[in-house]
Amino acid sequence: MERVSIDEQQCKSCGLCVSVCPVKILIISDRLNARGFRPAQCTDQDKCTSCSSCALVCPDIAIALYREVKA
Amino acid sequence: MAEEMKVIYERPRSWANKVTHYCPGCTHGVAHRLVAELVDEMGLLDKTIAVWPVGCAVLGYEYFTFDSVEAAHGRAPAMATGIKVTNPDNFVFTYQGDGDLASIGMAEIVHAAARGWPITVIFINNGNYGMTGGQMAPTTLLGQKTTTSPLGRTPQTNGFPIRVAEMLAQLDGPAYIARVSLDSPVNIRKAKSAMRKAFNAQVRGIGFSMVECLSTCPTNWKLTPVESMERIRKEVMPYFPLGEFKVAQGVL
Amino acid sequence: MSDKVLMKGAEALAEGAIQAGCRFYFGYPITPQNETPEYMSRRLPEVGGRFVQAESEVASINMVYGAACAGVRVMTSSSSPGISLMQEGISYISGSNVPCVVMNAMRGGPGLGNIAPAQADYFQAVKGGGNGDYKRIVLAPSSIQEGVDLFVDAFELADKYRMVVMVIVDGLIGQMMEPVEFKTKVDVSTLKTPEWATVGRHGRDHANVITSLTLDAAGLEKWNLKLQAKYAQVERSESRIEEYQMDDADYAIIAYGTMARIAKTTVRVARAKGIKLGLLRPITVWPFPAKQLQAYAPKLKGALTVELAYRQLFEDVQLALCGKIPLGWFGRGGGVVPGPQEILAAFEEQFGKGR
Amino acid sequence: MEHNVVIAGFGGQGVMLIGELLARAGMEEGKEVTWLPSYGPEQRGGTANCAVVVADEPIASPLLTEPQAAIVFNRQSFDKFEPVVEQGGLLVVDSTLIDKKSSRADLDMVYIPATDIAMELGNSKFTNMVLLGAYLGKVNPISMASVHAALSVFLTGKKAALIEVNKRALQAGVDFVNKK
Repeated sequence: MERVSIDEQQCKSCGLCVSVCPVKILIISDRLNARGFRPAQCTDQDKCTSCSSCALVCPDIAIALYREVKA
Repeated sequence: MAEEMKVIYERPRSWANKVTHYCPGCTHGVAHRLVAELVDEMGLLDKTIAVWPVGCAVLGYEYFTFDSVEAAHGRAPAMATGIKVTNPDNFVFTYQGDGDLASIGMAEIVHAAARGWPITVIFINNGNYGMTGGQMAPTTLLGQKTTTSPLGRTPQTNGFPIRVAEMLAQLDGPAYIARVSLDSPVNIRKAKSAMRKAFNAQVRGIGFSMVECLSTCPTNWKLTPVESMERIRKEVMPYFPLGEFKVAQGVL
Repeated sequence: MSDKVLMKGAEALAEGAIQAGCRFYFGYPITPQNETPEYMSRRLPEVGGRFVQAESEVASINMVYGAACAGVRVMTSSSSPGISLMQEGISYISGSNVPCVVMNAMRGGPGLGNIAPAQADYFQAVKGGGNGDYKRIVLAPSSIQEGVDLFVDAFELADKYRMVVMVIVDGLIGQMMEPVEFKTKVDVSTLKTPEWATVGRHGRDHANVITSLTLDAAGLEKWNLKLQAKYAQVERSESRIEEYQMDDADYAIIAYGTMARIAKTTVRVARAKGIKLGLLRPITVWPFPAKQLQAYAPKLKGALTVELAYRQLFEDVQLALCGKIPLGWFGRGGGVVPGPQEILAAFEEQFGKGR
Repeated sequence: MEHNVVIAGFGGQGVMLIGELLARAGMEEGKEVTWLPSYGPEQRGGTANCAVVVADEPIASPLLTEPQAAIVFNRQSFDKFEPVVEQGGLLVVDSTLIDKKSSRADLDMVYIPATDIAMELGNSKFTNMVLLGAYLGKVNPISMASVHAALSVFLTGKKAALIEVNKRALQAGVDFVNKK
């Protein structure tokens, strides 16, 4: 399961998450969503540190964050 | 693989999960999200009534799952007063922009603050009238170009920007007044903690509270969302310093 | 002795509102109705209500708007210039379909004018004032007792139709004293919070939203048609008129409020002189009792509209009766109140000696 | 039957009070009454007047443009109301303060040195009661007993001690017009 889950339909491609990610794993994708925006995309789920910066700056509440816990 | 996923961040329950009408990168969405998170975390969903302004947030009620009313331009504090008086146990907040709160609604906000009754105000300061196309606001900085100050705001013709937080903090009525910024993850965290204090000031019955949020308007500022965040830090914060201007006893 | 008490109009009407279940009042001082907020500030806390002195009439009406959204019985009062400032809120309240009561103690205008009795806010009350296609029910008592009784109706009608009900009086009714009896006492504990009210969800499965905003034109037209249907229903059901000495009348005076009361004496004086004059007094000026007026038309040789304004009420009389009977008009403005003889003289000038 | 009267003088002379007393007494008798003050800036410091109607039938106009009677406490009020009292009506004048005589032949005139009489009773403040007494001695819209009963509504607590002297002032007014 993804650590960084981006709701592509909610994303407006503002790029704020890309600018704040300390490990640089977010990019603006080449795809278009249904409303014509190119959504943000995570390039390397395993590198996510769960710092939450992307979710904090996202004005569209498009990002959810998860972390594995050992059972 | 016996691995479970722990939630680090998910959408708040108070959020109606619709795509907002705000422009890409506009920090209205951030302020909305903080409100929704706090309503969830503080268990206020059933008691909340939001009062929405005229301005970009006019459709704010579309995006939340609590009760809402839509005020006339600038009158949200008066309407909130009417609502709070009828049901004092409810949680009542207004959400207002700088034209709404600091221009046409200046009388209403000052007197609501002076009465000091426990209502909470989320004040979005983005230095212009966003919805109507970027005209000059009471908070527009000197030199800032807008559609009604095309050569830049000058004190001779347009007067000076109003520091609302400092002004209201002079009154005895308010319990909590702060200015925060929505420009970065760290400041957004601080903004949320200020809003929590503001909400608490009402929930604990201490008094009136307001959080002024330095916000962006990438479309009318004609900057990218990322550049807009930088502008807050470089140009806006020097005139509108962040901080808590009034913290009454018991606010936490 | 009966249960009558001698009270000033402005105070009696306030008590009437409280007896009608009003528990919230928001207002701003203006002469000649200051006794109303003063009385409310004393009395409302005694009955578990709240009085708030707002920073302006603009704020008052928007506080009323907020309280109205909570589904409580709420009112404000003011006088002409203050009512002008409230038009914004009245339009929003109307557009949002929530109920409230507004009292206007009309005074001389335009502008600051004076504080003498006038009826020059008739158009503002019944035709417009604020923006948009909306109507309010407008009640026009001509005595303190009637005002007190009508306040009960005002709150009932406001709740029933979810609309603004305006009670129009003037300084004369507000400042005079008459014996008054409070016949109806509404038990507020029996008033239920409406299901549409914004009082917090408290377990409700959906959010209530109250707004007058509909961006989509087709949607707003649909909403307007709904409002229009409601107004048509009110016009069919709620118009009221008092008929005084009309059984054998050849002529009628048409007047409302204070002016009607003075014209009643004119009717008595005229009848003593052998003129068969009667009085038709609209109690609701919106909905205007046009049908009731029209029913009298075949029996009448003419009608004189009398008002403390310049051809405002007269316009509605014309709409109802034009071409049916000869119509005359007499009015004084600026706060001048004509006496019964002056009205009779105007009648005789326009209709001869009435024989 | 309808009685109406305008009561006029300076603010502070108790003009409004005797008007209200008359209205209250009428109400105690189960009659229809109205009390209408002139109001506004002129009420503060200047002249004050009120119109009182007492009737058996519902009252039409509370506004008196041609009153049946007027009680005037000062010269300005005399000048304002003497011309408008209806034909054959009554004018009660405090002759201590007003030296003018009416030129109208049709009026029933009472010139009573009300302030002097009040002073004899101990205080010029009772002038209003003396004048009301003179009016009541001439016309009888209500009984003196009802006026006495209404007095006890106004004069309560410490002021209750003043009821007796007010009654004497009323009677002095009645006696003055009856002696004539």
